[in-house]
Amino acid sequence: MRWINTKPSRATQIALMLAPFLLLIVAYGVTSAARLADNPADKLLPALQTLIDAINRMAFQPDPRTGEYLLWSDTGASLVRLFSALGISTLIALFFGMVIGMLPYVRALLAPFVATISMVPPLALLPILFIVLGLGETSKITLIVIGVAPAMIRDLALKVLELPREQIIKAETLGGSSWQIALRVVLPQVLPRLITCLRLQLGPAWLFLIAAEAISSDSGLGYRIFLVRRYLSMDIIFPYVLWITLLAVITNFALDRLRIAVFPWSNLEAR
Amino acid sequence: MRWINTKPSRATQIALMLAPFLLLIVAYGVTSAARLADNPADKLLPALQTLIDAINRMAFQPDPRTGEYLLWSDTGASLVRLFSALGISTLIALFFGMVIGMLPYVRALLAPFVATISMVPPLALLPILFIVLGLGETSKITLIVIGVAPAMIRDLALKVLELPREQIIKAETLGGSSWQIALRVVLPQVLPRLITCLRLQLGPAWLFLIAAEAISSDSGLGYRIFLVRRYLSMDIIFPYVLWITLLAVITNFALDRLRIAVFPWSNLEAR
Amino acid sequence: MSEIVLDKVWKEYGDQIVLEKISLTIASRAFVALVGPSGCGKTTFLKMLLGEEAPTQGGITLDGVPLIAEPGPDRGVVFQRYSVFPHLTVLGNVLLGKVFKRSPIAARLFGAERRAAIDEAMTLIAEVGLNGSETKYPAQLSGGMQQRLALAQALIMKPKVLLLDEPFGALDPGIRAEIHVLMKRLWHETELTVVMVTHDMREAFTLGTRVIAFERPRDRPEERERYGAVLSRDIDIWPPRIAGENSIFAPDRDDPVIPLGLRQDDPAPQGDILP
Amino acid sequence: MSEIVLDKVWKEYGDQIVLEKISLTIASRAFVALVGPSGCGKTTFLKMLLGEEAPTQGGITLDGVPLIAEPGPDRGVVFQRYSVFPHLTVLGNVLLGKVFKRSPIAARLFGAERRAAIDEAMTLIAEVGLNGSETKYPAQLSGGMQQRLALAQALIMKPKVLLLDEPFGALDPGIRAEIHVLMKRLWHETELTVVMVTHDMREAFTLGTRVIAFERPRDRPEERERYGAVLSRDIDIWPPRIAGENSIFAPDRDDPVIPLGLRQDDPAPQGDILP
Amino acid sequence: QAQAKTNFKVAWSIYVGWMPWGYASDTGIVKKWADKYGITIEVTQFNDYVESMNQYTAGAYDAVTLTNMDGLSIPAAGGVDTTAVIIGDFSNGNDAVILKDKTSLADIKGQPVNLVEFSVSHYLLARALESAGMSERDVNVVNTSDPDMVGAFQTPDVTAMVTWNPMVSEILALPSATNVFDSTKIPGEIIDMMVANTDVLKDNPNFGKALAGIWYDTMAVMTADTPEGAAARTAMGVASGTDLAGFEAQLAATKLFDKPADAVAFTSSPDLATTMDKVRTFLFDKGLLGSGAPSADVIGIELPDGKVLGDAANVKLRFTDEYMSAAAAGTL
Ligand SMILES: Nc1ncnc2c1ncn2[C@@H]1O[C@H](COP(=O)(O)OP(=O)(O)OP(=O)(O)O)[C@@H](O)[C@H]1O
Ligand SMILES: Nc1ncnc2c1ncn2[C@@H]1O[C@H](COP(=O)(O)OP(=O)(O)OP(=O)(O)O)[C@@H](O)[C@H]1O
Ligand SMILES: [Mg+2]
Ligand SMILES: [Mg+2]
Repeated sequence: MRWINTKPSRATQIALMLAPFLLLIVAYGVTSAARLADNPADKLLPALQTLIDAINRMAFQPDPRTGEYLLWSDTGASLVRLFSALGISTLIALFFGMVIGMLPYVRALLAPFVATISMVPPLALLPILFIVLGLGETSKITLIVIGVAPAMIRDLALKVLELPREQIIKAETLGGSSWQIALRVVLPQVLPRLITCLRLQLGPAWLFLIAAEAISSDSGLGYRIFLVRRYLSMDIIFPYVLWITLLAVITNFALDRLRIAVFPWSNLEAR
Repeated sequence: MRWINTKPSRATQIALMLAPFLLLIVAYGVTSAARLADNPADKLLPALQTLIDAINRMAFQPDPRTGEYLLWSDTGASLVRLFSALGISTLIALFFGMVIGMLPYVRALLAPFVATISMVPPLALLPILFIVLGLGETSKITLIVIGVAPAMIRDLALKVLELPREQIIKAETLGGSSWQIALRVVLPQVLPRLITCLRLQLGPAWLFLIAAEAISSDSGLGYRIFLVRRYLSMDIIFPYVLWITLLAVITNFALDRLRIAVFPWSNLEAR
Repeated sequence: MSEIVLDKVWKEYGDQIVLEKISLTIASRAFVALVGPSGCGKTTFLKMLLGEEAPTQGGITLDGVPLIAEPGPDRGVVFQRYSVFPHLTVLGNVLLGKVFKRSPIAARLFGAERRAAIDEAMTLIAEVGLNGSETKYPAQLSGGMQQRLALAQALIMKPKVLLLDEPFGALDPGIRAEIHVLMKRLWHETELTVVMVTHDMREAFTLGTRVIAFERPRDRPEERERYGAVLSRDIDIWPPRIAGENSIFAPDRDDPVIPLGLRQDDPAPQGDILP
Repeated sequence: MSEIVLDKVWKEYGDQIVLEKISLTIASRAFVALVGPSGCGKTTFLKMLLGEEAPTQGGITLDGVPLIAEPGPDRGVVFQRYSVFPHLTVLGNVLLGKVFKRSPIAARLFGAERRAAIDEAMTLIAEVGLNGSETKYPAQLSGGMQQRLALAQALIMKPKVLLLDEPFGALDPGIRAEIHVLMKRLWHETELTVVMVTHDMREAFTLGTRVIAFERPRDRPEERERYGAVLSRDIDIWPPRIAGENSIFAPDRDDPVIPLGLRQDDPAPQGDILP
Repeated sequence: QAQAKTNFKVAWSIYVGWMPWGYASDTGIVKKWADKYGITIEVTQFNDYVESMNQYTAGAYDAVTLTNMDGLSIPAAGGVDTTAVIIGDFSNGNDAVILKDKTSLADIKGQPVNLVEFSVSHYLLARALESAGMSERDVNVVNTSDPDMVGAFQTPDVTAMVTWNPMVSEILALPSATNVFDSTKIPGEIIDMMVANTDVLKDNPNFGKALAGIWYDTMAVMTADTPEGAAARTAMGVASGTDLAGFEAQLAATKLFDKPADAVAFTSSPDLATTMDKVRTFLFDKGLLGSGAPSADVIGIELPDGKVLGDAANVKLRFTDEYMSAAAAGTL
């Protein structure tokens, strides 16, 4: 039988799925033990117990200074920023994506500009952003929006343009005005795509969040990572990184479920 | 006539296209003049002449310390890193994307792992990267690869899976082995997609390049930006940011031309 | 009344001449079948009737008035694909035209107005044989059912003219035969002038009152750009079909062959569609 | 010789029974036309013959030997779509089978071997009427030409069995008629047993030596899962068609109707395809 | 530009000598003094030191914590007339040149040296090389970001590094690291201070007084050998990402001026002029006083006694003991 035709059984499949994760954990354990045997004070790859202690300290014991549970207050602060920024980006992308996609004049005006803007490395513009917007939440959220929105606008405008011309003509023959067509034909069809497009931007959004928090902040997951990086406190960095990854995976999954729940037809289409 | 049906003429289109760029330049000029009137030594928004002086200094006069033309040596250093990293990512993505997409066993093994990995914020892993790989070019290139390759692998594996099952069956009835099908049926069809996928990753790649150069380097566009950021030398930062944007736009365009030139059939398909 | 008159219409795209000097009068309530080889400009012709494209030269009038240069509710259309909205249910698709008419800003109907519109839509849905499928999405319908839906959706606007661009080209022959029956009934019962593009001669002669063929007189590759297609044949069907009347000569000559009794237009089973 | 024997074949997907107890002997060089409503399992049946799916119960033999459980060069196939490779030219598509056979590692041919293979491919390309289009990509061909290409591509392997899944379902009737002629000629001239799925009764009776229908005896929605389709009709065409021989009774009864003289299978003009 | 106003913004970044600002803000000391003068002071913590100075230079903040060298090269060279309100401490071992597997400064020759380019580390390196009769040409400087120093030191290709605390103590804890030169060898040359915009200060002297009041109040708490003092130090340690022991180790390498009188004495001593001259020469050599600067004299530095170092017509950095003296005299 050809390799491309051999299929693992359900059980094998699960075993295979878990294998690389287990391997990673084992590899970590072995390397960590070796390094610690060499130098018991080594901080790069802390022992499992050290990691658990750190998690316990960050997540379940109040910070002596503020009385807060740091992991949760950091998570809260970061998620508020992340979701505000993603919310704003989504609205911006929806509006500009739709007008660029639908109106030839606006397309001529903005499409090349947005395409260029989306190539500007946002990190390089950070100082200006902070000066113009101050250091509060605004500038952090704005950085994420700047980093994420242009790509979303382009993607969405493209989706609008990809709607079969036939559909628009049909809507016109049903007497639809530009506004009505936008509202009832284009909008509902790009909304599910908007969610997909949002999912694609989760990675970059986290990146910009961490970058923004690294510069000025007093809480947040990225802040904490950069703060303790000076001490190479990998016992805190590792759990934080895992936690961020987990949050990203969950968000990604939840958004997809949301799409299917709200727009059932978008999944019928798929095939 | 409905708004969605009004189309600008060719000339209007060009005028509209240029408008936001001109507006941006004018807005810059005005704000800059106002700030400079306030404080002639203001560095945030340098006058046009200052920018030109800086460009001239960086691009056309040798650096007194090293005798190099900084803009060009920085560009060279950055592009070498960027393209090596993108080249490596492409090869990795091609290999893993194809095996994940074609072989059910490998898919069960690696697909969930790659999906998870692609959610890890790479910047947070920098310290480990350094210690494992040292501070040289390797770690910078690796950062970009880590940041860019998982997304490319996923994208490409998806493309392989999207190939109509009929094509694979047909190839089997032509007597193709797994290897022959990979080589002659799957590979050529995913290559153009690989280029598209590479274009999508240009933005993130530049981002990671700048981040890596900010951390440890002695040349490169990102290095220079972060070095002079210490002095708020926006007269250097702005031209550098524009230059990066321009390089990204050109690369993006060139890759698309390359795809059409090498895989003419991939453009026939589009419609 | 809905007479369409084309007066020396030319259409060019850039340097390429697509249609040359088409003059044509389409009588009210005619059913024109338009045939011709691929790329000869049939769709382009239909787009001009729709108002989606403007003639490069010449003029088109509908009932003596120059055509509005945009698609509008007086002209309905059904394409081969993409004629229904995938995000709306069958009922939602048929309602849409009513909604657009009554609710310019919110584009939604409520209360009694909505109930009245639904009643009207349901009648039409039953008319095209889709009763029972009101809450389904187009992706849950077979190709034939989708085209029935597209017809119902267009007809709720009571257009003067119905333009069809290979509406049944993607259907299997059995399904096609069934929908021909429906199409003919609708044409008989509704105040409609129909222009239908088709590749299928049999279809053209089964449904049309008049068959028109476009053809390029010069079609060598090097001539393609320089010469467009012209109206090469214009055949009135005899004995004439008249809207609303049975053919006196052979009342059932137009019946489709019903194949072997297999119900080919059954909705595909759910399991096939849901991923 | 290529006789296919199915012995009490059942096929289930999970809990859903698709085909029930199909027993059938397909004679060597038969041309079986398989019809049945949508979703009744025709494609599934073909996939089992291909080796792409295994029967849940029962066995299939080809010339007395159990079928290899994977598609292979002894069984050719043409689908409704996606049967040719978009990234290869016409010549490349037809060559591919030869290349796979001769060059297991590099999957490319060079020198004399390549020239020999090209000669063979060119003959076949001419056979299906695609000479002149050797360097074109499938996207530059019309639908009919693409299916001709798919036939040529399959035939270069000289398969014992040719499996066709609605191969002409997406074609316009005119083009379909032309390709029927080709199909019949190929069947007469090549050592082939053909099994063709079709929705078109006319096509089934025009081409087949034997028409087989699948049907679900119980087809209410709540029964769909629990009962599969069975072989409901099995008609031998009379007077019999025999591979390689003209019908003695009506030598030309199988000729397609040639429509109005429009060349419907012309390649679409380049301007239409290039964006 | 500046006028009498009541809202002030102060930026500080995480460093041992500046942690008191965060503590003062958290515990209400800032509010106490602001209320006293009828003003409000918003204290903002930066994770990134450079960004805090840039923000100040661009006018977004009225006061910022920085070192004497950065004060001259960033706000002053950027045209913002800046006054050092409080001299908080000087580095007394907080900055160090560290070699891997080598034990003497002379071994640095020919090696790549990882440091934050153009920072005080760079200055320390220059002074270290000078002390050993070498110059920067004898080494190869590699710019490396400060949070990554600890990780970077453990990589094979890094053999020499100049950095500051807390990274120094983390690195020195590694078995292969040796401190070959540190700021104890150049006492008083790396000064950490709180500076404010001169115009703002001139129009709002109460702002300066409030800053001084906050600082010395906080000093009193944190240096006290009482449970409250230990609690304050613990809090600062935790806020900077370490614990009490780690923070006290850093404090030990810092000459903190917890008594205003000591700070006044340091500021008024003639050594300050010598130090600033060295610093400006270093900056000029590196081209950091502006690209067209003809000489190190281009920017004037005013000392507490009114003497000016450099161009008296372009004074942009001013040292004064006014506010610290007031604190010493108890007249705030
Ligand atoms: N928007 C356009 N811009 C330029 N050329 C066009 C455009 N639309 C159509 N054409 C050209 O006009 C000619 C006629 O196209 P049209 O789509 O009307 O043909 P058709 O008769 O409908 O063909 P088919 O039977 O394949 O649908 C073709 O050569 C096509 O390339
Ligand atoms: N891979 C599969 N997994 C589960 N069910 C399947 C699978 N493939 C087909 N089926 C189910 O088997 C039944 C028969 O499908 P099949 O594609 O063979 O029908 P068909 O007769 O070819 O229909 P059509 O005329 O629409 O092509 C359908 O109910 C379908 O949902
Ligand atoms: Mg057409
Ligand atoms: Mg099928």
